Amino acid sequence: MTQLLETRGVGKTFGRVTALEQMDLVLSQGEVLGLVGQNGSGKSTLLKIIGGLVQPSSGEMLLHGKPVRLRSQSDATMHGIGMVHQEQSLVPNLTVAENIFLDKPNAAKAHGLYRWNRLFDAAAAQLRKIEIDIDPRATVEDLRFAQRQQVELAKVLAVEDLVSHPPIILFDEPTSVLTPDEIRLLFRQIERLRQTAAIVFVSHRLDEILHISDRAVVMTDGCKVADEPVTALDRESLYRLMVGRQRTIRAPRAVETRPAESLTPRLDVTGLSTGRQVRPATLAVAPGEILGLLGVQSSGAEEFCRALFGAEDDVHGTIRLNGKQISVTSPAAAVQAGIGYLPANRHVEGMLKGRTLVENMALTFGLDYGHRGMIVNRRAERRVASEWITRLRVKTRSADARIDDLSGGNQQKVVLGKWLLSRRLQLLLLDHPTRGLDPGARDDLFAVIRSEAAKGLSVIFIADTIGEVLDLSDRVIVMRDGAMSAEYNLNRGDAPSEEDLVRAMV
Amino acid sequence: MSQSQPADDRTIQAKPGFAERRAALRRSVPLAVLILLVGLSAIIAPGTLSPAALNGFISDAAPLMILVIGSTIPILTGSIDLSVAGIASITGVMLVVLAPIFGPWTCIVVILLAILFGAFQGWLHAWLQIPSFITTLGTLSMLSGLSLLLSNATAQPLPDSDPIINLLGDTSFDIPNTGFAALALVAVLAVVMRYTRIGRDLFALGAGERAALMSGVRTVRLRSFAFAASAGCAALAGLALVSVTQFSSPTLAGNLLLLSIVGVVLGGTAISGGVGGLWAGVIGGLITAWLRVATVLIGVKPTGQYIVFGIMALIAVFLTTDRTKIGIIK
Amino acid sequence: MKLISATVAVRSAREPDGGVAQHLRRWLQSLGPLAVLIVLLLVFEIARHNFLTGGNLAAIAESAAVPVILTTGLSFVILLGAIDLSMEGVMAASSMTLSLLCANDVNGNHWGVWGIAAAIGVGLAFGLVNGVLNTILRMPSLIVTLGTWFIGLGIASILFPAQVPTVRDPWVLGIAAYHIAGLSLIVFVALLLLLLFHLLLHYTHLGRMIFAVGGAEATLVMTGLPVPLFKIAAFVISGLLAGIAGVLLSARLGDGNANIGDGLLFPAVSACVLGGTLLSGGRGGVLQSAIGAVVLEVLNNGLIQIGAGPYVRNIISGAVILLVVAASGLHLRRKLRVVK
Amino acid sequence: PAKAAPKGSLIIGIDETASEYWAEYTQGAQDIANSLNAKLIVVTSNYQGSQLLAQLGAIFATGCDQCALATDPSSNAFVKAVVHRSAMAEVPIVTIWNRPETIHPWDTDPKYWVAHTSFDGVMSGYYQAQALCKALGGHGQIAAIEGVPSTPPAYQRIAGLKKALAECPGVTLLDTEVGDWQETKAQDIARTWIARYGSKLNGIFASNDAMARGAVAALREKNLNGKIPVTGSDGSKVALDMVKSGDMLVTVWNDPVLQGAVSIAIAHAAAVGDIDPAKLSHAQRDFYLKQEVVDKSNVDHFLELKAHAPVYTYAELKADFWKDSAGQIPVGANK
Ligand SMILES: Nc1ncnc2c1ncn2[C@@H]1O[C@H](COP(=O)(O)OP(=O)(O)OP(=O)(O)O)[C@@H](O)[C@H]1O
Ligand SMILES: Nc1ncnc2c1ncn2[C@@H]1O[C@H](COP(=O)(O)OP(=O)(O)OP(=O)(O)O)[C@@H](O)[C@H]1O
Ligand SMILES: [Mg+2]
Ligand SMILES: [Mg+2]
Repeated sequence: MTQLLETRGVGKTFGRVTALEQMDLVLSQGEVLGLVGQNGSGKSTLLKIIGGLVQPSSGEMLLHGKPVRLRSQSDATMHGIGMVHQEQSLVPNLTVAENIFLDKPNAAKAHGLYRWNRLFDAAAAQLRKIEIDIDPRATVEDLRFAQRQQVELAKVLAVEDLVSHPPIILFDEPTSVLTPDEIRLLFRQIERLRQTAAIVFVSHRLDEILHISDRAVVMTDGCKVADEPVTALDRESLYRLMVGRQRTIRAPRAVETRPAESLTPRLDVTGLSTGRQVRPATLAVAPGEILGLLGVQSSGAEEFCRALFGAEDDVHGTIRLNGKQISVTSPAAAVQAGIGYLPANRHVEGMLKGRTLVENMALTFGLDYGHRGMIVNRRAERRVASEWITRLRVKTRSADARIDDLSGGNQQKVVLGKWLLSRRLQLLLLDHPTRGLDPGARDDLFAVIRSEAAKGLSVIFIADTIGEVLDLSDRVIVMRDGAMSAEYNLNRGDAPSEEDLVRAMV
Repeated sequence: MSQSQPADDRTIQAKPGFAERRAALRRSVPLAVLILLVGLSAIIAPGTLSPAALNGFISDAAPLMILVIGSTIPILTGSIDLSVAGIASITGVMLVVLAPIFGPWTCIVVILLAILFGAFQGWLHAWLQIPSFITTLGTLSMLSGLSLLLSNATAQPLPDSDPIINLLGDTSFDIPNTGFAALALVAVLAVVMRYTRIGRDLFALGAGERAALMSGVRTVRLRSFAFAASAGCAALAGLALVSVTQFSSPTLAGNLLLLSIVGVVLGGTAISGGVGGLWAGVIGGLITAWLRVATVLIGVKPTGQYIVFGIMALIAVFLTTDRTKIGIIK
Repeated sequence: MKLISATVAVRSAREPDGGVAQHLRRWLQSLGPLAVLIVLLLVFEIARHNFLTGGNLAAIAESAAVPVILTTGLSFVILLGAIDLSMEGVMAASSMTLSLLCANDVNGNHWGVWGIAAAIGVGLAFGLVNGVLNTILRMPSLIVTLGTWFIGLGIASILFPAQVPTVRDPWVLGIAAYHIAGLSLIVFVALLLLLLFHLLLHYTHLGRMIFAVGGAEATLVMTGLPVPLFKIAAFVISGLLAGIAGVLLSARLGDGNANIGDGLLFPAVSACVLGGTLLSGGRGGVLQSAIGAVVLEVLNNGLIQIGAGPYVRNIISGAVILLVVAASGLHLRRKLRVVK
Repeated sequence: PAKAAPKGSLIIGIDETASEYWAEYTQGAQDIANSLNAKLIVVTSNYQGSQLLAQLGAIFATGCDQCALATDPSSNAFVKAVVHRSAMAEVPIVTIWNRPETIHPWDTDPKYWVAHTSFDGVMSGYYQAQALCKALGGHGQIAAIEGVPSTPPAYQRIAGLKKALAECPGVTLLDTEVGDWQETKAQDIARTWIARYGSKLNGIFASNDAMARGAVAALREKNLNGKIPVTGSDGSKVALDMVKSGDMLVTVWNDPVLQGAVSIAIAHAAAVGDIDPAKLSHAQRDFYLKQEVVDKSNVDHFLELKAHAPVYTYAELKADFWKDSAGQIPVGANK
């Protein structure tokens, strides 16, 4: 195996935060490197340094044995380094072809003039290379999410043609937003590239790491703590290396503690449908119950939750909360009724950017801690928010830090804290709550949700993986094409196998 | 969870960090600029700080300040209200038109009408999802046409017995009452902004509208409130203006629109929303009012007044804009 | 691959269908303003039978020429998601420069074509200053261009000699006086500029990148593209075209006038939005904006023709702008849509 | 730069700087200042009354001994406030152009509002329309471009036009549009008319010279300049040139230099006690200045006057401030 890239003692500090320390890493041709670590351990920072997006504070990088300084992403591209971001980095109002060549020179746009047909042809060739059928003339924002993800991939893989030597491709949590089919496609590309390129693959799903990588590197607090071939690892050992403690196995909750059969259900939905997706759906959730919703993309699970939260247009059907019919015309109305929603897209729908943790957490229910629920009491809000920050183990410098400065997993915990802060929350809808969370943080999160449920909070939960659903839920409902296709009550020992669930989903 | 880790590395510091202290410093820049300006003018023209001069300044600055405070509120949410000067102008016209009907209550009625109008236009903008810039540009055009139509394009004397106008035009403790009106307005709005959910929601809307919406903020209602507040302030500014002129005119507030935008920005409120506040509006209004007369104070030739005003405004904005909180500057 | 199939996907709730329908809808949407234009023409023709005469259409073309140039320039800045308010000041400064440098009745200058170049250069310089202040000093464009608006007016009033400078330069006057097919050169200059800048926007790297900045500025910065240059270029184009507009208006008037741009800014902004060049950036283009400008001129001309007084005209045109913008955005209304 | 206004300063308030009219007005005031060895302070309102008020406030802030103010209050609405502000500072004031019908120097702050002076807009409009009537041989159709409607000269001049047309029944008014005193707006309006009325349009009445220039420019686009008569008012240099070249029929000579000199001189006289406002007659406190019609026959005289304006001195004017008065402003003129 030829060595392509080496980092020597690379470090990065942001103000007083050390994101990365003394990182020595070697990337070789023909190898997939799996990178794991807790939230905020510096994985993204490392990738961004290699990808030219961030300048290291110390250390050096060697490309083919020669030191390099990468000044920008396009600089890295010119050196054959491509990076797939978790958040898509396409320009929505440009065409597919332009996006593919955004960071690369091409004869079709030499001298600053566009020869559109040649550009489209070149893009079509790139798309063909990875067997994708997308019109290079299409505007990116007109594409479906999955198609956009494919364009993103095509854009990165086009660096292959740019350099004569093997390219380096970096993937930062690419799978957390993909469907099984898309993941399969991605892995096929990785398999194809494996021979000719060096690949770094970041994921919080240890199974994926074990499946696709040749070597796993574990990071903690900006340092490398392990670097081993995956053959020497299994899920448990990887988890231990990462989290530094034993994995908690789901303790099946005693059936009798569940008030599942109480007379009035917490939530009772009949004939709920949206203009877009959900066929009339009918279900009930008991107080303190955790209901898992499963379904492939466009199964309607997400629309169902958003409809319950008043965030969908054209919603029909009746919703009863604690037996009383409510009209959820807007998120505000839902909140009023005691329904909370943790969005899948926290950057846009969850966080108030540029605001502190306290401000974020106190936004919705802070007033409950005020005088007579009318007048704001900042001190009380701050105290409660701080309590939750501790309880959720948010890794932060201070409760007054800006939420933007937290790593993704910690941001998610803050957004969750906004809802848990409430004293009158009846129902919490969790839309892919573990997205981007490291396994340890996920366990923390599950523990908190379980304890809140034990106090009577009802939860509807759309999971990232089937494993999660089985881990957390009392009951699982599988959705397909906007309708419910199967139901399993886990507490009754009615545990389905993963195969059963997959069959019900597709 | 039984094996919970010691939370040593995750403890929360209570002490404000370097970043917070720097932010606090940044926030005080507009005030520093104001003090600097006042200090300079006191050196250049010592008489400017005499009580009589200050009173004159207050009575000239009050309408502008009220307008700036009002405009700040929609801007905090990331919208903009271009109709404020139009509302201020039509206020005077309505006062004359409605006086025969409502007698001593005319001012109240006019302010309520303005608030209603503002709420309606905020609703129009938020519910129909038309950009505020174009909504209020459209209503500005309609308002100016309407006030010309209603007044037949002439200046008319106010009914001289209107109690509120007389009150505003009067002085207490030798200080113009319009100054007190501005203060009272700030006090009321400050309480609303600081101690009710409205203030918090306004800032949330400016910081990230989708996130605010998904956190239960009633955006349409809130926008209506924001525009109602700015229209109400504009009407009050109009009343303050006519209490000085004693005449109404369809073009009374003329170019105060541009000055009010300058004022909002000079106070440190970000045009993109989410950053700033009422206090910023007060300071911005005062700086702008001062800039407006600065050219005369320092004796700039009349032909140079525009340029000097433009350059001074740019320098002041350069000093007072807090760029750290705004990612992309449009 | 069992374990992989065990993942469940996440999507943002609203997804475009990505099919032909989407393209069709987008295409139809861009025709909306054109439809408004046709409807207006028909309405006025029905109301007054001699509306669609060659003479009146030529009059509309003459009135629309300069607004079209202004919206073309402004569109570049609006595509960025920024705004340029300085055009009235720029036109004042460029008009004064032109009338004092070309042959005139106030001083002995007769720079001829160089005078025209200098006046356009003034516009360019304003654009450059706007762009630099906005991108390098990181000041919001709204306030920067508000400041330079005042500065432009100020330059005009400093330059203003004791009396209105009348232009005597035959070249300058010729721009307005020379007619082809009943239309002055100004109309053809406007069409030429429109075409030129349309091509620039669609067939050059610069144009496409200006378009892209409005779509995803952060992405472009991250990619390492020289975004500040693109932004400055957009402001320069806007200033340049405002400078040209100042020259053309002076040529048409035959003198230098510090109020030459009065009242042109807000209609220009409205025209852009009417045409579909949204203030949020990244949408529309110069052709769309130009249609918006023509719509406003037709409206104005038509309202004069049917004898609506100036006040009523204000009310009606405000209402029409609101109606059209509301109607054209109605199908986009969503609970979660953010419009500022 | 001097800050506190020195004793005996003359202050004038003008609407804009980039205008021939206001430059000449300033020149007249400057002549008086020179003859008195006094300082002339110029404030510019840019047609914004609130701006004028604020700037005057800044000047008065430092106190102003024996100062005098002559200003256009920018619109009727601000007259009372400007007068009052001046009175508070004990500075005698003479207003020009704008005065609401209901208030006069003798009934509003009479001690400090010395006088108001203007040009007779009705007369001006009347002269222009008469000339049009004559040029059209008593038959034809004309259209009129009005100034900013809320200003007295704007509606007065249109009133004068109507008065003249009543005496000239063969000429009818096709259309009236508001051009806001602006050249470019007038040009657009005239262009629209030419397209709409074609040969039906026989003459254009513009309420001032700037708008007349705009109308002529629009006619020039169709090579109609000189063929369709255009009238204006003010007597600006360009208008005189156009009268001479035949592009314009007539303009009305309002002498801004004289206006500047007379208005500030009267204010100064009151400031130093040369006149006592209380002893002045109504005709002396609210008067028109003379104006004259300029047509091809006498245009050379006025061009000469333009090139070599007389230099006014305070001593000279003091002999009789009202030498060039055209009489008291009649009741109802500012309605
Ligand atoms: N621009 C920045 N400013 C301040 N702190 C930063 C910045 N970027 C990263 N950090 C900090 O550096 C640390 C490492 O962050 P990084 O994003 O690399 O973690 P990660 O391993 O990718 O986490 P996750 O698993 O959540 O994606 C975190 O503590 C983060 O808060
Ligand atoms: N320009 C910036 N200024 C401040 N902080 C930044 C900046 N860019 C990134 N960060 C911070 O760096 C950290 C890493 O960002 P990144 O986008 O990699 O998210 P992440 O931790 O990987 O989360 P996710 O799992 O959602 O991807 C976050 O804490 C983010 O807030
Ligand atoms: Mg990361
Ligand atoms: Mg992450």
